[in-house]
Amino acid sequence: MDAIILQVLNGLDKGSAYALIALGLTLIFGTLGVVNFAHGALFMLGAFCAVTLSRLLAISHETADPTRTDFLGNPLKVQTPYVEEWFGPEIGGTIVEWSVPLGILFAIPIMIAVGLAMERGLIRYFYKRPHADQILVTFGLAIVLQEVIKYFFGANPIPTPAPPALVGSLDFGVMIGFDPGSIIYPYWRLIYFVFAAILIAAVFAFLQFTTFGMVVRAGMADRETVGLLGIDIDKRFTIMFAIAAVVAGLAGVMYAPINSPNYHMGMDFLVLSFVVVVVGGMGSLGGAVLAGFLLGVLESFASMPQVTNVVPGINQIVIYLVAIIILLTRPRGLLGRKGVME
Amino acid sequence: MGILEVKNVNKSFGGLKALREVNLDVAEGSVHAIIGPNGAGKSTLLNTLIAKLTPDTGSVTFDGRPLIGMTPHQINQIGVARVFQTPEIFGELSLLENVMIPAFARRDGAFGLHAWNQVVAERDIRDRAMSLLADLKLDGKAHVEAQHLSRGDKRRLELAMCLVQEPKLLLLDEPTAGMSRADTNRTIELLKEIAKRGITMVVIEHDMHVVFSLAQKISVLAQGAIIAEDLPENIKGNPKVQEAYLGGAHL
Amino acid sequence: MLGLNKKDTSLFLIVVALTVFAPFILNPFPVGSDLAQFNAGYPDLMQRFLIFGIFAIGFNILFGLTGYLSFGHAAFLGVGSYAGVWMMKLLTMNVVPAILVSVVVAGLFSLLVGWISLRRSGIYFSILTLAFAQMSFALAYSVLTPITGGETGLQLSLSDPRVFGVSATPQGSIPLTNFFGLEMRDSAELALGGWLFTFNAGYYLCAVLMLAAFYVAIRIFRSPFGMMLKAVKSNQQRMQYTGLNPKPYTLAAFVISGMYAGLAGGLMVSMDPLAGAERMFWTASGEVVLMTILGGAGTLIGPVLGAGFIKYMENIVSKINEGILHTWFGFLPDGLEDFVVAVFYPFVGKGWHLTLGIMFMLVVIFLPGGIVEGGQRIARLFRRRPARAHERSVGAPSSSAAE
Amino acid sequence: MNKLTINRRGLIKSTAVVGAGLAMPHIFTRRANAFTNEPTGSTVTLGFNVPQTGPYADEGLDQLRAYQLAVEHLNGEGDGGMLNTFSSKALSGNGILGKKVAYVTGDTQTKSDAARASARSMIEKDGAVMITGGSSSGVAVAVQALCQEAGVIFMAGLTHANDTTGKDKKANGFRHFFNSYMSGAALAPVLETAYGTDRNAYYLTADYNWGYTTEQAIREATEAMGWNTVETVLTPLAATDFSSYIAPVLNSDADVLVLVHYGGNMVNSLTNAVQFGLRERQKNGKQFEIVVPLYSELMAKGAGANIKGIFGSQNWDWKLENMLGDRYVGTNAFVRSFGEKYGFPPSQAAHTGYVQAILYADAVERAGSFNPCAVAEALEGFEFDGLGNGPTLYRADDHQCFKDVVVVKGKENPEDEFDLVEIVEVTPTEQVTYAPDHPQFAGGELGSCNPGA
Repeated sequence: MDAIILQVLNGLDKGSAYALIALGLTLIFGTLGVVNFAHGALFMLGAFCAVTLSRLLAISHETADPTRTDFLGNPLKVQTPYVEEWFGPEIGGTIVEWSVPLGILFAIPIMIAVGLAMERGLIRYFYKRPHADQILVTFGLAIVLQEVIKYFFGANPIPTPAPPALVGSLDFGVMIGFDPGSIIYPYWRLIYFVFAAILIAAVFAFLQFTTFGMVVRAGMADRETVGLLGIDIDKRFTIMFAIAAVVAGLAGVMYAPINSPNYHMGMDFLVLSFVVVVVGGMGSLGGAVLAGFLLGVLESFASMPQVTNVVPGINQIVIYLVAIIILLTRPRGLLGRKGVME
Repeated sequence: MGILEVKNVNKSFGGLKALREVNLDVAEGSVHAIIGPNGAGKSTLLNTLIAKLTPDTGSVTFDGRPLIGMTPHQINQIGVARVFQTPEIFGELSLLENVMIPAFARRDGAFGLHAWNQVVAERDIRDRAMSLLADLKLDGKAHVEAQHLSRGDKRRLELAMCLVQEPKLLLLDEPTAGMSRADTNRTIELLKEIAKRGITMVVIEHDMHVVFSLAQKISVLAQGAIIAEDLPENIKGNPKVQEAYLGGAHL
Repeated sequence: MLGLNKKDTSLFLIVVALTVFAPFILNPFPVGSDLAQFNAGYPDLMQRFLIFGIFAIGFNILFGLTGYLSFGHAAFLGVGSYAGVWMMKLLTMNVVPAILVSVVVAGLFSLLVGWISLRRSGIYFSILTLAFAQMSFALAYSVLTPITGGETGLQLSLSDPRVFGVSATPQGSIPLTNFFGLEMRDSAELALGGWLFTFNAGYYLCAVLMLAAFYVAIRIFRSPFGMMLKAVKSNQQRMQYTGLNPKPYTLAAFVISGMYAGLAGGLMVSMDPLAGAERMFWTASGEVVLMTILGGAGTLIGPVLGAGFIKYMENIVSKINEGILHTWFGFLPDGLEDFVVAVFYPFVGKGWHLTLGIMFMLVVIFLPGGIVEGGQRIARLFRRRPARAHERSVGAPSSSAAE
Repeated sequence: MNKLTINRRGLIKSTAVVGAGLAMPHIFTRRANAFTNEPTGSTVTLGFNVPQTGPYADEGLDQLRAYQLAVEHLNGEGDGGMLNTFSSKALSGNGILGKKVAYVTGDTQTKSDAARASARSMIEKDGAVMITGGSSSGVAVAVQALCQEAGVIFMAGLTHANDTTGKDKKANGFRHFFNSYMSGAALAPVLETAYGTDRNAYYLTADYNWGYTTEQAIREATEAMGWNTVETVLTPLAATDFSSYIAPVLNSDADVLVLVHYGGNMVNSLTNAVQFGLRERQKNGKQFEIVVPLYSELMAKGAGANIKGIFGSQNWDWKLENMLGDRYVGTNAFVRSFGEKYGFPPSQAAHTGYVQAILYADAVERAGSFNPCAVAEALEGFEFDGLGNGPTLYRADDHQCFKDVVVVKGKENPEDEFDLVEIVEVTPTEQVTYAPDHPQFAGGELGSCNPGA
C-alpha cells in the first residue's frame, strides 16, 4: 500500500512535468496550428535560466591564497562571490543558494522575449505552410538552441540544487498513519507538483475567465470567423505563444533541482510530450493535462520491481503501449476534438 | 417500386431531431427534387444515403439492396454518385487525373493496384476522361491543377467525375448554388442531357427555377419531415408548403 | 525508354550517370590538397549516400504521395538489418539472401504496424508509428539483447554456425560479405595525376539496387496506383465517394516503403555487417523525415538529395577539427588567422549539429520546396522564361506532383 | 579472383607527386602493400574517434585534448609528458619510426553506427593505421570489430564492460581501461571494511550490456563476502527521472543501494536517491549507503554535492602520485603538461586515451613496423611502468591491461572545482586479476590478427 501511494506521488510528479510541457505544446497547436518541435528546447532554456542565474550570482572576486596550492602547485585562487562581499557572507550565501526560486523571476522576462522573438521572427511565416515544413524549421531551431547552450555550458549535466531549506524530504506516511520512513517524499518534488498545479490552473483560469482568453478560445475553434469579427487575433496568438514559452520555461526552471540540466534535456522530453498531447487529444488543453498525469502514473507503476519481475521490459515501453491502446480505442485520444490535425 | 426507397428514416443529433419518419420513393430514370427551407434536413437526408451518416432507425434500399451498413465506396460501386454542395475534388491533381480516378474506380473496383501501368498507357480510360472533359468544355484545362479552377468549373468537374462512372443514381446537392444566371441555365441544360441518358437523379435545390425546369417529382422537407410529395405543378399550390416557406409567402 | 516518358527518362539517365561516375564527382580535389577534406568519394560514404537514398525514396512513396507522415520508419530499417545479419550468421556470407530476407522481414513487420497504425490518420497516425518504433528500439536495446546484441549491436562472431560457408577463414578471421565471391570491400583505385579515385564493389552493388529502387519509384509515381495515392493525400472523402477504398492503397504504400527501408537495412549490413539498435531510435526515423522534406517531399529526386546532404554534413563537416582550420587559414597573419578560426570553429567538428540546424532552417525558409526547388530556381536562371502553361501541357500527365 | 586493395591514402600521398609528373593513370588492382594503410610517406596518420556530440561529448572532447597532447609529445613538441617517465625508452620524440604523427578526428555520437561510419572514413579516406577513442562499451565493441575486419589496430578508449576483452574480444583490439570485474574485485574489500559483511543490497542497473556485466561483477564480488542481494531492477537508458525506481527502495529491506549507471543516468539516479533522503536513512540498525561502481570526474561534477561520500572505482585519478607516491609515477608529469596546456586537470578518459596512443607508438617503435600483426605481438604480454598506473601488464590472452584499481569516494569538502573525489584506497593488481577463461569473460575468441590487405 505504502509502495503504491509512493508511486502515485511519483506519477503525479512526473506527470506534472509532462503536463506542463504538453500544455504549452497544445496551446501552440490549438491556437496557431503549428507543430512546434522546438518546444522541448524552450523547457531546456528555462532550466538554463536557473543555471545562468546561479552562475551570475556566483560571479566571483578572485584572490590567491598562498597557503594552499592548486593542482599544478600554483597558489590556489579562492573565489568569493561578489554578492557575498556586498551583503556579507550570510545573506550573500543565501542569495546564491536561492538562485533556483529567484530563477523564476529571471526566467519570466527572458522566456517572454524568447517566445515573442520566435513567433514574430520565425513561426508566423509558417502558419500557412504545411506541417512538414513547420517540423523541419522548428526542429532546426531546436538544434540551434541546443547547440548554443552546449557551446556555452558544455554537454555535461550541471548540478543546480534547490535551496538547502527545501532539500530533504517530508515523512508523508506518518501523517496518514504509516510507519515512519515508509512514505517519504522530497520537499522539492512536492513543491514542483503544487507549482505545476497552480500554473495549470492559472492558464485555465486565464483562458476561461478573461475576455482575452475567450477570444483566444474562439480563435482556436474558428480562426477565420473571429478574424471576420474585426478582432486582431494574430496579436493575441503572439501573446499566447509567449505564454506557452513561459509555461515551458518555468517548468524547466523548477525542474533543474530535480535532475541536473543538460543541453539535450529538451529533446529527451520532446517525443514524450508529443505522445502526451496526442493521447490527450489534439486541441484539448484538459486532455493534455489529463494524459500527462495518466502516463506519469502508469510509467511509475510499470517501473516497480513487482511489475518488471512479471513482465520484463514493460517499464521500457509502457507509455507507448498505453498510447497505442488509447489511440485505437478512442480515435481522437482522451478528449480530442474532431478534425484537428487528422 | 422505385430504384431508391427510403423508409421511416429517423436521425437525431443529441436532442435535435434532424429527420423524422422520412419516406422517399424515387422512380428509375426520373429526376426527383427535394426542397425545403434552410435546416430542414435536406443534406442530412442525402448524407444518410451515402453512408456519411447512419440513420438511427429506418431503411434505405437501392436497386433492391439495403444501403445501411455499406461503406461509402461500396455504395458508389453499386452505382450511386454524388455531387456535393461545396465541390469535393482532388485539388492538387490535374483535371484529367480527377476524372481518370473515378473511371479507374468504375472499371477496377474499390482497389486496383496497377503499380506497373504507366498512366499514359491506360489509353481507354484517358480517352474517356478527355472526351468527357471536352463535353463539359473543360478540356482546355485538362492539365491545370483542379484547385485553380473557378467555383463553377469545379462544380462541372465534380459532375464530370460522377458522370464518367455512368452511375445509375446521381445525387446532386445544390448543383447551381452561387452560379450566375447564365451558368445556371447551362447547368440545367446539361442536367437535362444527363437525364435523357436514363440516369436517375435526386436534386436538392433552393433555386425554384432549376427545380421546376428539371424535376418530375418534388418532395418537400420541413423540420426533418416530409410534408408533401407530388408533381411539380401540384406542389406550387400546396398550402402546407407555402406555410413551411416563410410562413406562406409565394414561391 | 523502359516505359518512361521523355522527361522521366532523362531524369533517370542523369541519376544513372551521377551514380556511375560518383567516384569521380565526389572526389574533385587532389589527394593531399587542403580541400581534400571535402572529398566524399570513399566507399563508406558513397555507400551511405545510396543506402539512405533508397530509404528516403521509399519513405517518400508513403509521405510524398499519400501525405501520411510516419515517424517510425527507422524500425523497418532496423528490423531489416537484424534479419540480414542473422542470415549471414546462419546461412551464408553471400549478401543476396541477406538482402532478400531483410526486404521480406521488413515488409511483414510494416504490414503489421501499418495494419494497426492506418486505422488513424494525421498526427494520430504519426504517433502510432512512433510508438511502435520506440518500443522496437527500447526492447532491442535491452530485453531482446540475445537476439539483437543490445547495446553493442548484432555482429558476426568466429563461432557462427554458417550452413553454407565457413565459420572462420583459414587465417582465423570472420569471412567477409560477398556477392557470389566478389567481396563487398574490394576496391580498384585509379590514380590520375594528383587525384585518386576509388571504385568499390559494394558501392556498385548499392548503385545497381538504388537505381532499380529509383526506377521502381518512378514507375509507381506515374502509375494509376501512384495517382490513387496522390488522391488519398488530396481528398480522402472524395476518394471514398468515388468508389475507392483508401485503406488498401495506403497500406500498400506503407508496406512498399517499409520494404524499401528493409532493402536499405539489408544493404547496410551487407556493406558493414553490424546492426545497432540506435538505427531504430526516433531520431533515426526523424532523420529520414528531414531528408525527404529537405530534399523536397513528393519529388522523385529530392529525397536522394536530402539524404546525401545530411550524410555529407554528418561525415565530412564533423571531421573538420581546429588543426585543419589552421591549415586552411594558415596563409593569414597570425592574429587574423586565430580570429577566423575562432569564427568558423563553432560550426564544424563538434559543432556540426549547429550547421545542420541552421541549414534546415535556411532551406525551409528560403526554399519551401526543398533542395529540388533550389535546383529549379537555378535552372530557371539559365533558361529563357518558358510559358509555364505550355510546359505543363507537354509535360507528364501527373507533372503536378512530380518535380 | 584478384584480391583488390582497399584504400591506401598514405601511399598515394607520396606517389601522387610522382604520378603528377608522369601524368599516367595508375590502376591498383593488386595488393601493393603488406597491410592496410601502410604509411609510405613522411607522416603516419592516427584516427581519434571520440563522441563530440551527444551526452558524452565533454568526455570525448577531454579525450581529444589528451590525444592532441600525445601527438605533440610523440613529435617531440612540448615537455614530453609521460614519455619521460615511461619505462620503455623506444620513443625518442621524432614521431613514430621517424614519421611525423598526423591525426584525424571523428564523431562517434555514442552510436555504434555513427562510430563505425566515422572509423571507416578514417581508414578508407584518411589512411589511418590505428583507431582509438570512444566513451562507451557499445561503441568500443562495434569499432573494435570493424578494425579487426579492416586490418588496423584499435586502442580502446573509455570502455568498462567485460565484453570488450571478454566475449567480444578481437585480436586487433587492445584495452587499457579497467573493467566491470575489476571494479567488483576492487570495491568489495573496501566496502567490506567500510560497511561490514552483513548488508542487503538493492541494484538499479542500466538496461544494456554494460549494466548487465557490471551488475554481475559487483554482485559476485559482494555476495562472496557475505552481502545479500534483495532486488535488482533494470532501468531504461532513456530514463531521465529515477524517482519511481528509487521509491521502492524505501519499502524494501535494503540498506545499500548500488547504482549501476553511467553518465547522465548516474547523475540523475544519484541525485534522485539523495532527494529521497537515502543518505540520512537508517535501516536494519545501520546507516543506509549508496555505491556507484564506475566513477568519473565529469559525473562527479554533474552530480555536485550529491556525490559526497559515495564509493566508486576509477581507472586513474590525477592525484594518484601526490597521494600515494612514486608507484604512480607519470601521473604528475601528465597532469602538468595537460594542465598547463588546457588549464584544468585531465579526466581518466583523457588519461587512458593518452596512454593508449603512447603505448601504440611505443609498440610500433619496438616492433619496427606499423604492421598490425607486428604491433599486436609487441603489445601482447608487454609489461611497463611509468604511465601513471604503476606496473602494468598487457595480457596476451585477451588484450586487457592489468594494473591497480583506484577506489574513490566523493570528497566532503572540495578545495576547488577540480577536487571532487578523494582516493580511498588502491586495490593492487593481484586482487583484480582473473583467469582468461573466467565465466564473466566466457564465449568469444580473440581470433588471429588481421593485417588487412
